[in-house]
Amino acid sequence: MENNTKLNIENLDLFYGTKQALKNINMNIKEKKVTALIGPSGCGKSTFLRSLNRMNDLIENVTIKGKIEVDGEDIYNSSDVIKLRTKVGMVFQKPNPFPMSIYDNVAYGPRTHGIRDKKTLDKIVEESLKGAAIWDEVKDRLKSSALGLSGGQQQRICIARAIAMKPEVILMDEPTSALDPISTLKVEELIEELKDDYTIVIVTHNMQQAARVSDDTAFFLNGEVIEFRDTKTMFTNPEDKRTEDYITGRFG
Amino acid sequence: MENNTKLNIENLDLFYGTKQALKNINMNIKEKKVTALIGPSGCGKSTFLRSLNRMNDLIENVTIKGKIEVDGEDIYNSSDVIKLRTKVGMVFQKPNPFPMSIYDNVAYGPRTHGIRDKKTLDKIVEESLKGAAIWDEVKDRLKSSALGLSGGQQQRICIARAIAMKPEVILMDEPTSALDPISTLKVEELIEELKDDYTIVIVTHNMQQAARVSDDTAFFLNGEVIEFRDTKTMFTNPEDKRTEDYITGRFG
Amino acid sequence: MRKLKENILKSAVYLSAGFTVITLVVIVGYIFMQGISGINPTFLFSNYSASGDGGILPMIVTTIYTVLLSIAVATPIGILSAIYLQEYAKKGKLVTAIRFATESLAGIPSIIYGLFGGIFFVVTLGMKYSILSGSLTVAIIILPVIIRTTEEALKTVPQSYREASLALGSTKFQTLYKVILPSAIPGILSGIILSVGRVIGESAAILLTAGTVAQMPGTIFDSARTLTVHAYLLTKEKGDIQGAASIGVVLIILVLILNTIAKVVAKKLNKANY
Amino acid sequence: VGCGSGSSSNDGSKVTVSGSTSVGPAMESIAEKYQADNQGVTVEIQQVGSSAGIKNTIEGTSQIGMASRDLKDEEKNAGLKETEIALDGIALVTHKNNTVKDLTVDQIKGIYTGKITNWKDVGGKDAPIVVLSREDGSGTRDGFQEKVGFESEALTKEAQISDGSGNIKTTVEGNENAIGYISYGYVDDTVNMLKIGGVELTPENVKSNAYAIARPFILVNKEDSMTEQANKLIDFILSDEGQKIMEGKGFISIK
Amino acid sequence: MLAKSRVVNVSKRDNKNGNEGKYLAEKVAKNVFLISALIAVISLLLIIGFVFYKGLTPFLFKGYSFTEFLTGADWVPSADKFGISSMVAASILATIGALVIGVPVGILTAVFIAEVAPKRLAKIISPAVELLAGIPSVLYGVFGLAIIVPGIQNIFNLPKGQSLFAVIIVLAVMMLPTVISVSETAIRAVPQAYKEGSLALGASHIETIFKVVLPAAKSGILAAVVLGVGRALGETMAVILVAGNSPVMPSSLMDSVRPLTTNIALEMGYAFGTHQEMLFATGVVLFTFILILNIVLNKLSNKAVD
Ligand SMILES: Nc1ncnc2c1ncn2[C@@H]1O[C@H](COP(=O)(O)OP(=O)(O)OP(=O)(O)O)[C@@H](O)[C@H]1O
Ligand SMILES: Nc1ncnc2c1ncn2[C@@H]1O[C@H](COP(=O)(O)OP(=O)(O)OP(=O)(O)O)[C@@H](O)[C@H]1O
Ligand SMILES: [Mg+2]
Ligand SMILES: [Mg+2]
Ligand SMILES: O=P([O-])([O-])[O-]
Repeated sequence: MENNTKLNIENLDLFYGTKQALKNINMNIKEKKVTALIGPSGCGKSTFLRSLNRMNDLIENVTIKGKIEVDGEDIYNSSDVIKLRTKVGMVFQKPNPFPMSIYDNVAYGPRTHGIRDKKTLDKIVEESLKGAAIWDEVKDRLKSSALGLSGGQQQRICIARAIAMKPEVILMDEPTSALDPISTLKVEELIEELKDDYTIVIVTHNMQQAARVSDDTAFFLNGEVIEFRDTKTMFTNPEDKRTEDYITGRFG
Repeated sequence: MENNTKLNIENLDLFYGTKQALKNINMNIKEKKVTALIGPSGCGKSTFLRSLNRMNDLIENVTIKGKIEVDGEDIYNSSDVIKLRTKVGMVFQKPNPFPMSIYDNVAYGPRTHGIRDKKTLDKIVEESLKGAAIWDEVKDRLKSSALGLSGGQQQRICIARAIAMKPEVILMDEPTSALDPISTLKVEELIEELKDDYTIVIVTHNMQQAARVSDDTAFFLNGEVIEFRDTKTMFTNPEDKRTEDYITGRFG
Repeated sequence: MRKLKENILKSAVYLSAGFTVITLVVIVGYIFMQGISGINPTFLFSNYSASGDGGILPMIVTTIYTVLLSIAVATPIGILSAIYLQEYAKKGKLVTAIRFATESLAGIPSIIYGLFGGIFFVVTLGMKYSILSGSLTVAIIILPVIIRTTEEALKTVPQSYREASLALGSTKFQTLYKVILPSAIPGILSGIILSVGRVIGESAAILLTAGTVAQMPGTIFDSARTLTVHAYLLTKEKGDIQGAASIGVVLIILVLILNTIAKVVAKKLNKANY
Repeated sequence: VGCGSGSSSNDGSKVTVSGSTSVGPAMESIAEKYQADNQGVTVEIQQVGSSAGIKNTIEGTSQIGMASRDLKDEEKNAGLKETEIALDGIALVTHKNNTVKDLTVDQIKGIYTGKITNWKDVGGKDAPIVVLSREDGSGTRDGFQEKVGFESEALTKEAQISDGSGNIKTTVEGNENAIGYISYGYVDDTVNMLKIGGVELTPENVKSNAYAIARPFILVNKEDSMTEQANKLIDFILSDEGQKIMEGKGFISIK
Repeated sequence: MLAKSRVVNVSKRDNKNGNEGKYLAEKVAKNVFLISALIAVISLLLIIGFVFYKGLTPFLFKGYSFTEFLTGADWVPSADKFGISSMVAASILATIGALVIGVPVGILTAVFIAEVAPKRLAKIISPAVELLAGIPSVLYGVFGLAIIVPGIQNIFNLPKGQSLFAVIIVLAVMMLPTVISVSETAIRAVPQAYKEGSLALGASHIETIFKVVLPAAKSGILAAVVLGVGRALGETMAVILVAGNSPVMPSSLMDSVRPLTTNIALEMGYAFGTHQEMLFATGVVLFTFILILNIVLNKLSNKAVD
């Protein structure tokens, strides 16, 4: 199973109205690896990430060309978005727990998928919270609102909420940018653990973070992928001058 | 005039309600130098910066202890906030030009201070825009809305607006965090130039930026100043382990 | 199972929207069908006559007087109060009291305002049945509307504008009238338009304070009859549904025009901003 | 605010009248003619109901009150002068399709006190009677009850209360089972007007007392708030010309 | 206007004495704003004062019993009988009935406009709903009298159509625009992040609306309900035309009723002395209802925000 392709992106173009935000992206994202997307603000990282679970469908006037395959199946040629999003979970930049109890947040996904049995739900919630390394902090107040938690805790609740669906891929859009250093460390440790079971794609503004957690890295600039290779090579020996400039901090 | 103290902060404590956000800050900010404030999110950088021109007065339930002197005068012991803010200008993290023309934005400050003469205003506006390195880009459309400009241009308009008041100190709260790399570079170059005439205090999340533009750097952590020294020493040879960790990217 | 539930909910949404739209079409359609034939230049532009072949000009004029006067009284007070609540007041008993007062005012039925105006303005202050009494009464009715909408408009002005202005050494008041108010104008305007609609549509309160004199008013101290009161009396006394519907057509068109103006102006002002 | 008294604008050229909505329309016609004849004079007519008109006159808000009923004791004690200006027949109206065209006063009483509840009991088809009445305090209602001979308390609880002749008419027009009463001046061909004891409602029959349910219209005033024009207005109403206008509006001259 | 008094032409840096004028203007402005705000409070106090004074006179000075007034079954002013229990019941039943129909329809329509309808359609419906809000209530009454009342009479084959049911329908329709537009605003204010969070978990659009969006908007929706209740409880002119106005305790939906507001408007023109004061007393009861409602719902919506 080593190094199997989980997501395959071919010649992907994306337009907001007439404005092209992604240009001819080609990428192979490997199963059970962490792939980091880096690049300056506005270069298209989030846009690309959101294409992978068709979140861009929500935005009007988006045109997409090219192909994205998950497990070899073209996601834009299938009409079952729900199935796709069940398989490809997402954690957003800003922690966005629902305004409900912690328990209900994590149980939300399973419930919409028809799981009603209290015992089963309890088990899923507990496992997911444990998986997101937050069980100990919240196990005594599962019924209290998720909005009362700190940013880092909220973000881990969101991760728990995502893994409660047992997805195969988890997309993370700058999951630590709103967090303090300690929470950041926890989330990073968590990513380490998660990659045993999940394929992870993570957007980050933080070079060090990319270096620390990812196996592969893609550098985006102005909607294009300038360089895409294994993280170690990328950070020690980048091929493209622009990549080097960016990594060494010549840009914002 | 070399190395005169412009701002002197002694034993500054600040509380939001009962929560202490700044703990016993002591700092000497030198005239016509750039002082950078770095530190993880939530450590109190903005809070500190906003204390320097009493912007925290706008927030309810803020308690301040200790002393802040500008040119030897205790700002919290004087009732003339207007004078203070005229002397200590501010540029915010998010570019926030007023919804008016470019000209009116820059002329806003002088006008509120009673300058009505068209010629004088014209001169101030031109000088300020030149000083903010944006005159050439906007000179032909001074009457058009400032909101129609790019983020980087807007930020430079805000800088022009601040220097139109001929302040002595300019506070900048992450002035480039919303900008693309090219705009960031321009603003950084500008800071270089401005320091000939102004005392500048800048908050930044970006280590490289702090290293590039500042003379002195203060590292904040959890409301305390862990280390405060000249930038070069700080980045090459930090004294505190935590500073080192932060600078080398062990934190988010 | 999941599909079924989904479909039920979806149907409920569509049915409700359908119900609303049909209601709207039926009501407006009915009023137009009954009323459109009665509308002609004589009806719109000639003086009222007891013999029945006159027009509604005095009512149109009265309606305009009432709208202008009540707006002129309520708007400044409303806007200034909203500014106080939103920009100056710190949380405390006073603010709670003011908020509670405005919210309660908003919830009181207009018939109670009518009772109040009928004693206070008409008798106690000696203003008698007059456009003035009526206008002051409806001014109180619309006060909470204007306060609320202005507050909302002020809330939407980004805090960053305030900070930017204050950081330049401007006073709060300068900040207010140079930056905040201009940005809030579209919202404030829509509140005023909403109030105009309320004034135009009011009958109970006006009837008890402005009276029902069916003549061209000379001054605001005269009693007179607004369009809505006229429609009410036509229905009640004469059973003249068609006449009432004709006035309804006039009123609907008036409201439509006002709403459109409000939108256009708001958009224009917004354009100036962006 | 607080512009003292609105009456400051009343230099005697304005006559203020308020009260009964039954009298109102006729008074509007009178006023139109009177203003045309006397340039510069305005006659202001408020149709707010008999009681409000009387109250306004007592309080001085109006100079003249219009009433379609007799004064109550409380009101009489306030020192009001009464002037009868016309007679009005109260018409009983039913739906156009109703086959009942004639009722006796007793039958009407039976219907309004709830003893007769089906049209078949008064010669119509088998259908419930929907009784319509005016609101308590209405001059028309007072006059009707007095002539038919029952008190408000006896009015059937099932009665629908409509404020204003127009609403009664609209309701009767749309309901085959309904019966209501309105002032003669408001009757038109959208409804069917009943004979009472075989007597039709005509001005002659009212004058000759042959039609049973009629009442006077009166004006009330307080001497001290009367102006020259106000007195002249009352004189005008009582003149032949004034009475003719009243007749034109469907009321019955007292001459 | 006030700040014009500022000292002109103070150049920067050396304005040592230039700011006193500004601080003074600041103070004056603040007080002007405060006084304006107090006018709202004063109006409310005045209204309470007048209505209560008038309305409580019979009970305080004339020996009538307030309990009998509230619980009495008969309302025959000319026989000195003033009991409003049937009207209190009518007001409550009519309001509840209107809520039961108007609130769900209103909220679901708001959902349609804000979430489901294509933008173009929403752009037509939304102003149309505003128009519905702008139609004077008298016209709703006319419409009710001419269409709804005969409709009920014919459909249910009744002797007459004026009834509690007619009142409920008219009120439900009248509260729609308020409920719709306030809920719509609340729904639109729900952060996109909640929706995305739900959709990303594989929930469908409709599931997202009902499980996340509506609960998140509940404080705004509650406000819509508050305003709707206010409208239903306070509406007069439309109700008077379709209620039948018999002051009897309703025992079925098809009975004629006389809600509190109607009682006031119906007889105000004809009332005199004690009768008139009793109408004010009716106003006091109505007013108290609305104040209590306001307080309770305020508390509720504060809770919903937390
Ligand atoms: N809904 C939209 N409509 C139009 N343009 C959009 C939209 N969303 C993003 N864009 C544009 O597409 C480009 C890529 O945006 P994207 O959000 O993917 O950048 P990013 O790399 O995630 O940046 P950041 O690091 O700031 O989050 C930007 O120029 C942005 O302005
Ligand atoms: N208005 C406020 N009320 C209460 N607490 C506040 C307020 N503003 C800031 N804080 C708290 O004070 C602490 C310092 O906040 P501050 O904004 O100064 O951080 P910062 O260093 O500027 O962070 P960032 O890099 O994210 O801007 C934080 O814990 C924050 O939650
Ligand atoms: Mg992004
Ligand atoms: Mg900050
Ligand atoms: O309006 P009324 O004549 O019935 O008093």
